[in-house]
Amino acid sequence: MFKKLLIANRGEIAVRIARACREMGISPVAVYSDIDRAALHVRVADQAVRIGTAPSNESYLLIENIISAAIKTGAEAIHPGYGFLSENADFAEAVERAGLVLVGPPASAMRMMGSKTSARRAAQAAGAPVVPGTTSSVDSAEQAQAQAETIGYPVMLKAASGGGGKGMRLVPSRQDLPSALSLARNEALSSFGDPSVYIEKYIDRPRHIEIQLIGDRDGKMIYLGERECSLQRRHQKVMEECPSPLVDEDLRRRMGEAAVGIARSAGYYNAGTMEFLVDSEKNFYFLEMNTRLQVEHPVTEMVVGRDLVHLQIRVAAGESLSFSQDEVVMRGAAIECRIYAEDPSNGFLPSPGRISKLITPSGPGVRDDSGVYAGWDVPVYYDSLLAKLCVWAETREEAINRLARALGEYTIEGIRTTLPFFRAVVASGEFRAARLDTGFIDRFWNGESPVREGSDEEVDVKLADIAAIAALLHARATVPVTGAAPAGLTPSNRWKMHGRLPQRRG
Amino acid sequence: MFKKLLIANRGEIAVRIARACREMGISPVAVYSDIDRAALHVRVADQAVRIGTAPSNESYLLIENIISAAIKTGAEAIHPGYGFLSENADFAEAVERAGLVLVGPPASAMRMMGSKTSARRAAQAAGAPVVPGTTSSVDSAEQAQAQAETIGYPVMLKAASGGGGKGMRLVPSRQDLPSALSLARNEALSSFGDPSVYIEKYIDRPRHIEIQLIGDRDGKMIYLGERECSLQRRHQKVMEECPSPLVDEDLRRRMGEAAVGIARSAGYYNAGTMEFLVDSEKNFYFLEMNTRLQVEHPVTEMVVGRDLVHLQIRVAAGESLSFSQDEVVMRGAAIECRIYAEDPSNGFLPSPGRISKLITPSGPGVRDDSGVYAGWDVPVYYDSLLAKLCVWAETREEAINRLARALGEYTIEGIRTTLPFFRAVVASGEFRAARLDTGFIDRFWNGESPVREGSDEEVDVKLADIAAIAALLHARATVPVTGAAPAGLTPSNRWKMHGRLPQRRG
Amino acid sequence: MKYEAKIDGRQVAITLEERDGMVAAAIDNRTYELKVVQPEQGVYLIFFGDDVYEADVWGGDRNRLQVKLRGRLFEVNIINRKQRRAATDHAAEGRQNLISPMPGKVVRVLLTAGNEVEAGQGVVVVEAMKMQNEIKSPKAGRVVAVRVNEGETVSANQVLAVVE
Amino acid sequence: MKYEAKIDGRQVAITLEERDGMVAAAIDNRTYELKVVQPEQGVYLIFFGDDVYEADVWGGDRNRLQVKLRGRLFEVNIINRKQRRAATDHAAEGRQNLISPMPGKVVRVLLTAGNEVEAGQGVVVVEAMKMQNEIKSPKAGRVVAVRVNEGETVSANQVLAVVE
Repeated sequence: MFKKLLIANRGEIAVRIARACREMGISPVAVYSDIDRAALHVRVADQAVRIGTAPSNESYLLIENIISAAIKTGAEAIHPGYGFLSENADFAEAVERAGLVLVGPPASAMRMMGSKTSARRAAQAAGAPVVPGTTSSVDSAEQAQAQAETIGYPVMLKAASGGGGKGMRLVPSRQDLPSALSLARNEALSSFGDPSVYIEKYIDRPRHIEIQLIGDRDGKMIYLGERECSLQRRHQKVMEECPSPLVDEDLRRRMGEAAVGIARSAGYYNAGTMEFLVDSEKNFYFLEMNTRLQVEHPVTEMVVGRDLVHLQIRVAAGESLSFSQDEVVMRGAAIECRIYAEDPSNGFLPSPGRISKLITPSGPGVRDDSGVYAGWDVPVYYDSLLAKLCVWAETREEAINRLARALGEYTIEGIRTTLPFFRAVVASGEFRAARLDTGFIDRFWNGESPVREGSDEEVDVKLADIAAIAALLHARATVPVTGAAPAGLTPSNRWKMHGRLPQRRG
Repeated sequence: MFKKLLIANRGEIAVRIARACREMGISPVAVYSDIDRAALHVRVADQAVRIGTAPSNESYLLIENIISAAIKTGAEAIHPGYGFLSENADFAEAVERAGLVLVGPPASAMRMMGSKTSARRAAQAAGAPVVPGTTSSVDSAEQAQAQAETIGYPVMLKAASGGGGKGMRLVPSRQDLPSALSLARNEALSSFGDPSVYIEKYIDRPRHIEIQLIGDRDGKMIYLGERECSLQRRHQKVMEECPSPLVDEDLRRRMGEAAVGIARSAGYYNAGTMEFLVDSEKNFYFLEMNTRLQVEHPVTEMVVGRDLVHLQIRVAAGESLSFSQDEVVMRGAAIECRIYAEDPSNGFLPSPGRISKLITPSGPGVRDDSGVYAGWDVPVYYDSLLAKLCVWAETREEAINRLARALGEYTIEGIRTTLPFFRAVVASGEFRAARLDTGFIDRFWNGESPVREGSDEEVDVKLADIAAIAALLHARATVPVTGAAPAGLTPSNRWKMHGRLPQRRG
Repeated sequence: MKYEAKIDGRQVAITLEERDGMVAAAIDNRTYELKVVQPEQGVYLIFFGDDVYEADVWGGDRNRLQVKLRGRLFEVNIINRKQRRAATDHAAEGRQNLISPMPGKVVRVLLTAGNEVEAGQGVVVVEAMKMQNEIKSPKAGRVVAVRVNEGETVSANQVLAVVE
Repeated sequence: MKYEAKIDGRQVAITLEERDGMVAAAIDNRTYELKVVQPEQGVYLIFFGDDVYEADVWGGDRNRLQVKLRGRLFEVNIINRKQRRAATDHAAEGRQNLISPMPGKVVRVLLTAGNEVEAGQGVVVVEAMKMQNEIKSPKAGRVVAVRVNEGETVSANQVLAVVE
C-alpha cells in the first residue's frame, strides 16, 4: 500500500479523500492555490504544497505543478477527485511518465470513454443503446443547425470533455441555437480547456440513472447498483438517490451488465460510472461515462456498505477486488443533497463569502461531507459546492423523513445556500411519490420559492410572528434603532439571557 | 401512531429520541429542570415543560411532575430514555393509570426483570446459566461477609435497582467489605432511590456481552445480535462494539435464544437487553436484564440496519414487528465511544463547565449522538456523558481505523473529556487484537496516561515542539507576557493571519 | 416600542415591551407573552406557554435579517421612517442601475449604450463559481451606459450598466 | 524573545521571533522557520517546509494551555520568572491544602481534625456528575482541619481540609 498520496483537488472531495487516507494509514498531501491557503482541505493534510494563484487554470489545472508537488513530497500516488484534472488523459499520462500511480483508470480508457463522442461510438460498438445524436463535435452554428434538423428539435448541446452541467444547453428551436452554442462552447472552454460541443436528441422527462462500477487491474469488473440522478437544475445534479425508485432487480441487472460490457471493451479499471437516460417505458440509453469518482458516490456507499475511495486506492495499489458480484447486497435507501452556495430565492445566483456560523446535522443515518468551516471565506473562483448531506434509512420514505429532519438541523449563516430549496423539495408530494424527472425542479421551483402545495395558514402566521419577534430582539440587541430604547433585552433574575459564548481574553 | 410524545429525559438520549420523533412526524415534548432551560434537548423540542430544580430527585425523578407535563401538553406517550425513571415500575404503572402509553415494557415485566435479584431467579427458572451469588439483597456487613464467605472472594457488590456502574464495587477481601458496602448502598440510594445491594461471584477477566431484544405486544420477540461491552472503567461501560469479536454464529444463536427465552417467560415486550458474562471458555452466564433502551444501542442499529427507537415507538403504539428473525442480517462492524466530561489525565475526575468550542467529526461511517453545544455549561448535577461517537466499517479493523480518524477530528474545548483516552485505546495493540476484558482499562491506563507501547521519539519531539510554538503564539496573542513584546503576530502582507471570525455588531 | 416589519414581504406592525423578564409583543391583533433565553450568540429560545421555538437570526443588516425557525427560513426587514421614504423612492420610474448580485468576472457584454432592451433581456454575463450568469435588465427601455468591460473583475453590488 | 515552557512536563527553552511574516523559533537546539495562518480563533495552521500542522490551542490560563495537534493533546505551560519562584515554593514541605478538583457536594467526611492519615487515603467524598469521588491526602501525616460539612456544596479548587 502507498505510504503517501497527493490529492489533486480542493473542497469537500479533497477532505473526503484525506479522510480515507487517514483511515488507511496513508499520509495525505494537499495542494492549494493562494486563496485556499487556509482551506479545510489544507487543514486536514499532513503536507501541503502551493501550486499557484486562485484561478483554477493557474493552479488546480496545472499538470506540471501538481506532479512536481508529488515528486517533491515523495507521494507515490495521486487522487484527482472529480472535476479539475480527473478526466484529463494527458494528466493521467503525465502521472505515469513521472513514475507515479494515478488513482483512476488507464489513460487509454479515459481517452476513449472521456470524450463523449468516442464513448458513444464505443457503447454502440459494445451493443448498448445510445441516444440519437452526433458522434463528433460541431464547430459552427450552421453545421449545428444542419445536424439538429436531422435529429429534430428540441436538442441538447453538450461539452465533449464535460460533466456537471457545464457547457450544456437545451435548445428548444432553430433560432436559439447560435447563442446557445456560443455560451456552451465558452463554458466548455473555461471549465475543461476544450470548447468541443456535440448535439443529442432531447428526451422529454427522462430519468437520469447511472451505474457505479469498480474494476481491478486483473480484469474483474463489478457493478455496485444504480443511482437515481433525475433531480437536476441547469442540467446539474442537485439530489441523488440509491436505489432508484424506478429500477427493479431485472432492470438493475440488465443495466449493470450493459455497463460492465462497455467498460470491459474499453479496457477500463478503477471506479467509473456509466450514465443512462431511461424513458417512461424503462428503455435505457447510454449517455456517457464518467471516468472518475462521482460527487454522489456516498449514496452507493451507504446502500452497498462499501467504501469506494478505499476500493479505488486499493485497486490503484494493485490489489484485487476481494468480493464478487454476488456479494454485492443493497440494503435500505440513501439520498444526497448537494449544498451549494447559491441563493434559491434569487434564481440560484452564486453566493460566495464568509460563513459566519455552521451547524451540521448528525445522529442516526446522517452523513455530512463538507469542505468548509465557520469562518471560511467561500471563494468566487471555484464550484459552489459546499457540502453534501446524505442520509440512509430502511426505506425511501423513511430516508426522506430523516432527510427532512437533518435539513432542519443544518444551519449555514453568512451566505445563501440551497438548504431552503431542499427543505421544500422533501416536503413536496411529487418528490415523495418519486415522480422524478430532469424537469422536476423547473416545474417545482418558480425561481424564488416552491410552487405551493397548500399549507396550514394558522401555523404559518404564528411561526412568522415568532420569527419577526426574534428578528426584532436581535436587531434591538445588536443595532440601535432610531427612536428605540438603546438596550437589548433587560435580563431579569429568573429568565436572564443565558450566557453568550465568552470572548477569548486579550 | 402518536401525534405527540413526551421525552422524560435530558442530554444526548433526549436529543436522539427527539430526532426519531421528527422522523416519524411526532411532535416531541421536552421536560427540563431550571438549570437545563437552555439545554440542547429543550432547543430541539416543539414544547418544553419545567418540572423542577436542578437536582434530579427534584425534577427528572418526579413521577407526578412528568405525568402532569404529559397531560398538560396532550402528549399520548412517554419515552423514558435510559437512567432516571426508565426502569422504575412505579412510574410505568403511573403512566398507565394516567391513560398514557409508556415506550417500554409492561410494569410487571419491568418489576420482575428490573430487580437484579428477581431477574436472576427468573433466568434460573427459564433454565439459563447465572453467575453464583445471592438472590436477595444484603443489608448488614456481617450478613454480607457471611454470604461472601460461601461464594468466595473476590466478590462484586451490585445495586439491585442499578445499572451503569453506579452502586457497584469490587471487593477483593473480607476487610474491604464494610466500607465498600456502605459506599455502594449510598450510591445506589442516591442514583436509584433504592439502597438494596446484592453479592455476586467476581469472574476474572470476563467478557461482558449483551443481546439486544425487541418484541411486540403480539408476543413476537426477536434478537438483534450482540454487543461487546467488555471495556469498562469503574464497572461503567466506556466503549462498545457490534458484533463481539468473540462471538461466532453458533454462540450468537445460543445466547440469542436464551435471551428470548428469559424475556418471553417474563411476558416482556418493547426493547430490552440481556446482559451476559462470558468466560475464557465461551461459557455464558446471565448477568442482568436492562428493561429499557441502552446507551450503546447505536452500534446495533448500524450493523443490523434498523432503528431501535423507531421500533420502540411503533411497538408501543401497538404495531407489530414487520420482520422476522431470519431477516435480521448483520453487516460490518460498529464501535461506540462514550465521550464523558471526565479528565483522563487526572483519574477520570468529573469535569463540568462551559464548552467553549465543539467540532464533531463526520464523513463516511461516522455518527455522533450529542447532547451538548458550544457555549453550553455542562452541569454538575447529572451523568457526565456528553456525546457518543459511533463508527461503522466493513470489518472491525477498518472500524478501528475509522474511529482513530474520527477521534482525531473531534474537538471539545473548555472542559476535559475522555477523548484523549480513546485516542490512546484505538492506538493500542491489545485493543486492535481484541484482547478485551473488563480489566483492560485498569491495565492499560495508569491514571494519567496510557502505559506506553513504544513510539517514534523523533516524531514526538517535533510534534511537541510545534505544539509549544503554537501555544506560545496563542499566549502572545491573547495574554501579554511580562517582559515580552505586547503584540501578537505581526501580520505580513503575504502571510497575514487569516481573518478571525468577525464579532457580531453591537 | 412600536415597529414596522416585513416578514417574507408581508408588512406588519409590531409592539414589543419587556417587563419582569418577560417579553410582551403584539403583531397586528395577535398578542404574545414570551420568555426568552439566548443559548448562543444570535440564537433566541422563545417560550410561549408550553411551546418552545428556537430562532436563529443572522444578517448584520436589519433590512434583511434571516430567521431560521422550525426548519424554515424567514426573511424579516425591520423598517424605520427613513427606510419607508426610501422604499417609496425606490418604486419610482426612471433610470435604473443594473447591479451585479455577486462578485465575479465579466465574461461578455451583450449590449452597448444606445441599444434597446427588453425586460428580462440579458445585458452582461458575469462568471462566478464556474457559472455564467446573464445579468438581466429589470425593465424595458434603452441602455444608457455600460460601466464594465469584458475580462473585468466586479464586486458584489457593483453597477454594471444603466438602463432607462 | 526568549521563553521557558513545559511540554507535557518536559522543560524547554524557546526563542521565537517574527520577521517578514515568518516565524523563526528555536527550541533547545532545534530550529524552525515557519509560516502561520489563523483560520479560526485559537487555531494556528503552521507551515514548516512542505509539512502543515494544524494546532488548536485553548485554556485562558497560560500555565495550562491545551494544544490539539495531529489528533494528540499536549499540555504546555509558558513559564515566566514569578512562576519559577512559585514552583520552587510549591515543592516545599509542610502544611498542604486538600483541594476539591471540581464543583460538587460533600457526601461524606471520612476523617476529622487530629486523625492520622496515610498518603492516598480518602479524607472527604465529593459527589459530582453522579459519581462519588474520594478526595485523597497527598501525603502521610495528620489532618489539621476539615473545612467542609456533609451535605455542603463546594466549588472547584475549594479547600476541603488541611493536612501536615
